Amino acid sequence: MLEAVSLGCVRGERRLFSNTGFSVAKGQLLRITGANGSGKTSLLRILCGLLTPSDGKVLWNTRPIGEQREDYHRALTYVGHLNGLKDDMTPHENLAVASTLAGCPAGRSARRDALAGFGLAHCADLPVRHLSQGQRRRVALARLALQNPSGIWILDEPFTALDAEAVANLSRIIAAHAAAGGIVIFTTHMEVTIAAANIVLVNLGQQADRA
Amino acid sequence: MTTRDSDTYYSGNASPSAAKHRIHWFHYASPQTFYPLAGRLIPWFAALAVLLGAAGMYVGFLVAPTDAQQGDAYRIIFLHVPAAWMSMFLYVVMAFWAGVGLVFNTRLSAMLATAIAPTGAMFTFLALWTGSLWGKPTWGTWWVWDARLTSELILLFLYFGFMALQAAIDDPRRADRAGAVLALVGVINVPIIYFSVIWWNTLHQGASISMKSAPTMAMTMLLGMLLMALCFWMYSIATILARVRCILLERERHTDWCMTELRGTP
Amino acid sequence: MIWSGPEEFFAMGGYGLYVWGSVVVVAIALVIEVSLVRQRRRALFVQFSRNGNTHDETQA
Amino acid sequence: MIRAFVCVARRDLALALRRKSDVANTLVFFVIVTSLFPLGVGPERSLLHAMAPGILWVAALLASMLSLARIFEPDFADGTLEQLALGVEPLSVLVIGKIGAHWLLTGLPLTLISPILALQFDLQPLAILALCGGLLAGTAALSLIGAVGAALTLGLRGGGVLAALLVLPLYIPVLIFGAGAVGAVESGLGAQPHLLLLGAFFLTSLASAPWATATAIRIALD
Repeated sequence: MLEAVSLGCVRGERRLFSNTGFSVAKGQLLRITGANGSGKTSLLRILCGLLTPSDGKVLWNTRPIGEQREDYHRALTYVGHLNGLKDDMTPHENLAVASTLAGCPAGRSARRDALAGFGLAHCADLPVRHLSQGQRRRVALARLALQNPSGIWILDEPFTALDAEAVANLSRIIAAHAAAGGIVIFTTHMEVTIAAANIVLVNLGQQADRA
Repeated sequence: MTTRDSDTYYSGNASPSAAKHRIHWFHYASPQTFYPLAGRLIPWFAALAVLLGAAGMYVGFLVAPTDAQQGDAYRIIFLHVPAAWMSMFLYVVMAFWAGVGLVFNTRLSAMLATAIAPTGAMFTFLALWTGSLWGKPTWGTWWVWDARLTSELILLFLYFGFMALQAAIDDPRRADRAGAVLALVGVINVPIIYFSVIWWNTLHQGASISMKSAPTMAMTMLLGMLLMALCFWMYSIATILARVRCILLERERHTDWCMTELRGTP
Repeated sequence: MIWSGPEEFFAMGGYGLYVWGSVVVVAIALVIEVSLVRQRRRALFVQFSRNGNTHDETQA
Repeated sequence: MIRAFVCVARRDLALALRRKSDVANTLVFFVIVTSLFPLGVGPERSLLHAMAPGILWVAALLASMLSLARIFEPDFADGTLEQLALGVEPLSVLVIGKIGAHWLLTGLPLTLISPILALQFDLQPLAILALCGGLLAGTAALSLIGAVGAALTLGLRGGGVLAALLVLPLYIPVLIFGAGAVGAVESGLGAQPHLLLLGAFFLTSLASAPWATATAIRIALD
């Protein structure tokens, strides 16, 4: 169970948000909404442990994530604005590296299935350089299929650059993950219908105000 | 300072007063209380600096006897040695405050480190300038590849590196923390650099030309140098406190207490 | 007072150029640094008073 | 732990070998800089002979520093550095992997090619041996210390020059004892103390630099 306790974030001299608190239990989805510049990405990066909040803390199973970095990272998969792919390498190689780093190395067949699951079977051996923006996004998302089923997914605008069919496919995968007891925290600007039990909403409000 | 209330989950504001009930000795660590304190201290340190400076110059230039070998050229020592001491002392103090800022995440100590760097760099430059002016009459060359002078030169590069890094980063928080890492790595390397330069100096040139041939310390000479060192120290504290107040105002421009401060006269 | 007269004091045993060269540079450096800090502070107040007011409207 | 370390190192090596030009550039730079000095100083043999250790070491130092930006900058740009920071293994271990790959691509080739250049300055065989030994440990220490500078200046405009400004003062002890080792052999003193000290520099930077680099990376990703 992931819990955020009165989180606050100041970037430069602007206070993006403060006193933000929420908790996400197993099997729940959390969607973070707010206008551009209201600090959605910063909040996601705080939840990952990449960004240290100016006040408040993030707890996972009631313990601060800073103290259990290895366990928390084993359970976490983060797909940010950047795809985290090497252009000179093929999707297969990228996934091989990503899965090893995440602590659960996947065999060639598992990787092929993951890529097929995202409709990338035909271009699995092309360098990422030649893929379109939508295909690259799907390669980045293919990582989700390889990591442990009950983990935490933190997705920053996962639906951008995806075509309608890929959006539906991703929604199905997110719903399945939640049903399997995983946690998904994501942001999106598209109105997406995800067949899941309950989607918790956290609104970071409009434009960030002065500190 | 009102913050945006979200519809679903939270409300309330996070004003600095909430930090008041924490450990008392953090009391002066909060910029709001430190600013007036520093303002009150600056005149005292400035006055001390002027007094000690006058005394030091008097002893050094009017009382200390002429040296047998070097004549009166040695009087530059009253400026050169204190400046060199201050340059190394300020680097260590800067690294200390940068480290504290990194570990305890206190913005004020990081600002203090940023404020120290220019004064430290200035004293390093002065040590080099006076060192070469002293070298010319005594050893005939403007620049002596003496171990200590060369280490001073490298220390100047370390200061420039620190200031250049902090200037290149816009986000103040990252600038402080990146500068802290560099200062800590630098302070570990200063002794290594110093001893390797000494080894390098004695290896190539032997000890023929080196600062060690300074005149034996008569009592008045030592007193003059100590007075000047204390003068530079007081001066540094006054200047650094003044600069840290400027940095404080620049960074906390949006807080309420800063606005009231900025409405007053400079 | 070891000097007999002011001119001997300024001659500094023939090394006047070097001694006074370093003293003057040190003095100038200290003065420059103090004035830079003071100027930086004044610029803050001037800059605030010029756009400080517009600042308040957006805040309220 | 080792698996992730090897995986990162292997990935960087594979990537670099796909772009052979980067590796070659560093070597060509080293050769060009060493041959510039005689043009500047004049062909007089004994003078060149005396300056040879300094020239070779300064050129090696500059060459390895030029390619510093290549360690983290591309990963920072395409987001793989974030994934490294979120990996299961401690970041400093993965950083050692990346620095190791960088050393294999710059430090090692420099060391292997330096004997040929040393012949240009007609150094004795023993001196060339001391040069290679020194370069082997020295370039490794340079890569480690340089990585700290590269991590500190991630994503900054003018980052390359800035990283150089930060790490050059820290390179000085390695330069002094590296060039000193060759000089010591020439003057018959024997380079043993110098090489031992270079080994010590390498080990201390191996122990401390990765931690500092990991901290700098976390600060950059902040």
